[in-house]
Amino acid sequence: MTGDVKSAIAARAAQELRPGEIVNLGIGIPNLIPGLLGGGTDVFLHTENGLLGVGPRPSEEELDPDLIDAAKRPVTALPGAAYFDSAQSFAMIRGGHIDVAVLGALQVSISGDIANWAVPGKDVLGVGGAMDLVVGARRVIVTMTSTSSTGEPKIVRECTYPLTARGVADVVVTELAVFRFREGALVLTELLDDATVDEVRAATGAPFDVDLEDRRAA
Amino acid sequence: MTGDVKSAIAARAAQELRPGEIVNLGIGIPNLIPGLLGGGTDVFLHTENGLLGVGPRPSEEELDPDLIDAAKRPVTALPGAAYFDSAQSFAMIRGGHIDVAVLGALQVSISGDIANWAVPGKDVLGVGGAMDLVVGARRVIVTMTSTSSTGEPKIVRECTYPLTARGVADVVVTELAVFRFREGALVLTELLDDATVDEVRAATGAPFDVDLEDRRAA
Amino acid sequence: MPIASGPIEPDEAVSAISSGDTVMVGGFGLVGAPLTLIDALAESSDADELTIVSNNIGEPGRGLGKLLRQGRIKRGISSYFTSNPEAVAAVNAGEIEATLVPQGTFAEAIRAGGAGIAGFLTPVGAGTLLAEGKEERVIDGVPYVLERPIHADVALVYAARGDELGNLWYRRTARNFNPLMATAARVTIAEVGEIVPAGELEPESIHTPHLYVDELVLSR
Amino acid sequence: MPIASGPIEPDEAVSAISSGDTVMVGGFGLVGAPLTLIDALAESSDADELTIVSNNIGEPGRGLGKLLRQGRIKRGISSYFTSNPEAVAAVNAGEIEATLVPQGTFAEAIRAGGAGIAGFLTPVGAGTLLAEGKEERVIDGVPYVLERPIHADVALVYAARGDELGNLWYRRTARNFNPLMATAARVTIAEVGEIVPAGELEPESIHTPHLYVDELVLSR
Repeated sequence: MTGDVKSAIAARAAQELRPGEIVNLGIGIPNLIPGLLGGGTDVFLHTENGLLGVGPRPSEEELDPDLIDAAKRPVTALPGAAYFDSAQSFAMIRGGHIDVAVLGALQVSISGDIANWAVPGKDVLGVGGAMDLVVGARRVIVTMTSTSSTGEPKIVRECTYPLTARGVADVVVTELAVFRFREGALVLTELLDDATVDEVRAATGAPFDVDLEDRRAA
Repeated sequence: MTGDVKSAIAARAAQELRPGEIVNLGIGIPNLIPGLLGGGTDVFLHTENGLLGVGPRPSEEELDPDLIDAAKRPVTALPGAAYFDSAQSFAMIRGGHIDVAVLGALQVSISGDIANWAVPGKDVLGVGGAMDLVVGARRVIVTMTSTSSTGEPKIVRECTYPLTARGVADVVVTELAVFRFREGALVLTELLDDATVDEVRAATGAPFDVDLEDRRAA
Repeated sequence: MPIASGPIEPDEAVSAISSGDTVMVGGFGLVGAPLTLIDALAESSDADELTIVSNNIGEPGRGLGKLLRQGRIKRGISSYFTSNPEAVAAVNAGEIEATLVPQGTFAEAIRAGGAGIAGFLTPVGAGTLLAEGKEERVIDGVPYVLERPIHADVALVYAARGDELGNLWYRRTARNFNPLMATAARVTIAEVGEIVPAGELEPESIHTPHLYVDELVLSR
Repeated sequence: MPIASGPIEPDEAVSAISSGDTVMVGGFGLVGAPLTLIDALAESSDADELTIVSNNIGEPGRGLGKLLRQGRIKRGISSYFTSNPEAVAAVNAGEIEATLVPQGTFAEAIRAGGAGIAGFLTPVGAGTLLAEGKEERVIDGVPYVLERPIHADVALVYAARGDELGNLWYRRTARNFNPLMATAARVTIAEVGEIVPAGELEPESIHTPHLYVDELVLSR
């Protein structure tokens, strides 16, 4: 996956965010979004290690060892930012106070199940806040390439990887398409980068409805 | 009950407190204790509406409408005091972080059950923090007259008033005596104000052991 | 969501409250109570059949005591009705329903409501009148009561200071239930003593981050 | 209890930890971790068979990673072992037991431990590997997991500032799990960047009131 593909997915996902929303960004593609938001003042970024109001990356002079995001990268804090402890931070998440979580996934099922923390047969030793975020956030936007590095479709009938949570995905953005979950059904709503419906079908491991009229956020 | 009797009970209860302890004082007799502690810097007073480090009553100039105790009386805060919300305040109580609660009671049973919030047949519409305090505090000291205004003993075999909690009392101080609960048994450990054991028996509605050798806190 | 645009008028703010709503109201007695908002609710709203979640039901004719006199409270959830004798009388006359909750359980249940916790086990109240009808379970010989969260349609809270975004800072013992209630309602309206620019409150000392606050109203 | 007399030496502080103890250690990665106390534990204590409750098990050779290399950790309770590949290797080699907990549940369970809550119902983890062996119940169609509190013998926390009594103030994102852990152990030892006179921290901004803190140690 080239940086261009990642950036394109991040850019399309960024269009799903509405001004003033409280947004939590996962590691990987979602973390490219702040660079695309033009200062990040449009939405308010929450990071689960205890900060609402994440600002841009620090300059050399701004670097502060006490100021990181959940990916453990140095960040800054915008005026009006607030710090809080981890119980409060996850109370925000679990309690439905985060408008949007944008995160990567290994698999998404046609029921909206997400698997994004563990690979069978490998270590299942790091979950972090993944489960809390997909269960708690009001909207869950998954950003991922349509297929794995070995060419397997990531949208599947049933997740075969360990589940993060059931029925929680609202939107999936890949390099080819935007999918939405509507009344429990997976719907292709937008083709990206000149992709065709057939190309999307080839890269998708499950049936889906097509309703390209929905370009709400385009 | 005269003010002298109340003060005598409060003074004896105050001797149970050890320097540095975190103490919550109920309404009534317990609230006379700060005046007897000489500035109150010996122990740290917690009030469940959200303050650790309650100081003496305010002067006219110190009066602050935002600074009250759980009895809704104006107070001051000592240097090093901290304010917190009610969930945190009761987390301190329930979690066992308050060393001592001193409170009044309507009845105490020989099993250490306390009834101190409601009278049968009357309104049971105010419980406040009573149940939390007797369950959570590490030591519970009950201060009360030995008999009610109608002459009924307040130490009883079984509480007939609505219970606050079971088996929680550690010490009972009346105008006549100090009782302690030891391995589930009620023990008279000290006679006050020249009272005799027979006088205490007459004012007590249940059997008790006598072990006057224990004058630990005298 | 943070505040979209400056403070609104108290009358407009309380128009978010409809008949039949559950309304949380901060304060320990009248300390830390959002009196401007309560007055607006009493004077310029006709929402009735309200369920009030508040530690007390005001005092006679003051704070929530005004709403009580207007007969607009259907039910109270509280730890201490007794501080308003008129509330006690109204309960005894069958005019309002009363749900009495130990104060720590009351606070914890509101926190749970805001934190997505569907229930918690507390030793407080076990074996008493206040646990009647509630599930109890014994763990390691200690009885616990399963308590459920408390949610509301609207929360009315008071803070000494707010900033433009809706971050709140509470003064002294006026904090009490306010930060908890701010998290547990569909709509949270904060009455503030003053509004300062974003960035003026120390970020480590913000008690209620702005994501919990929907509207700001200035105290009168 | 507040602090009886000034700060003590790190070596003396960690002598409170015995073999077989459960020890909570604050920090998100190394940010907000009590590194002076961890170093003292690694260098001047021989307590082993420890159960460590910490969001991560340090980094290779740093923070808790030192104790790991010394083979003194029996079990880790954590949300993210993966940040230290040596911890992952130790788990896979059967050298330490790993209990993986979703991060919000981890935080909430520690808070519950300090708050006298014997269990709580969370929707997080329901139906996943991490709920295996745990009681689940469905309320209004939503599955919840009953999670139990986490307690410790000793908590090691870090705060930028403490006062003479033991009140603590945390700076920026170095707060994380520290204030929770300070409440949930039999003995809480706070490493602080500086100690100020009682009364110097703003009373509304104290994050950990002194009743939770047993000893203070200055950072080196």
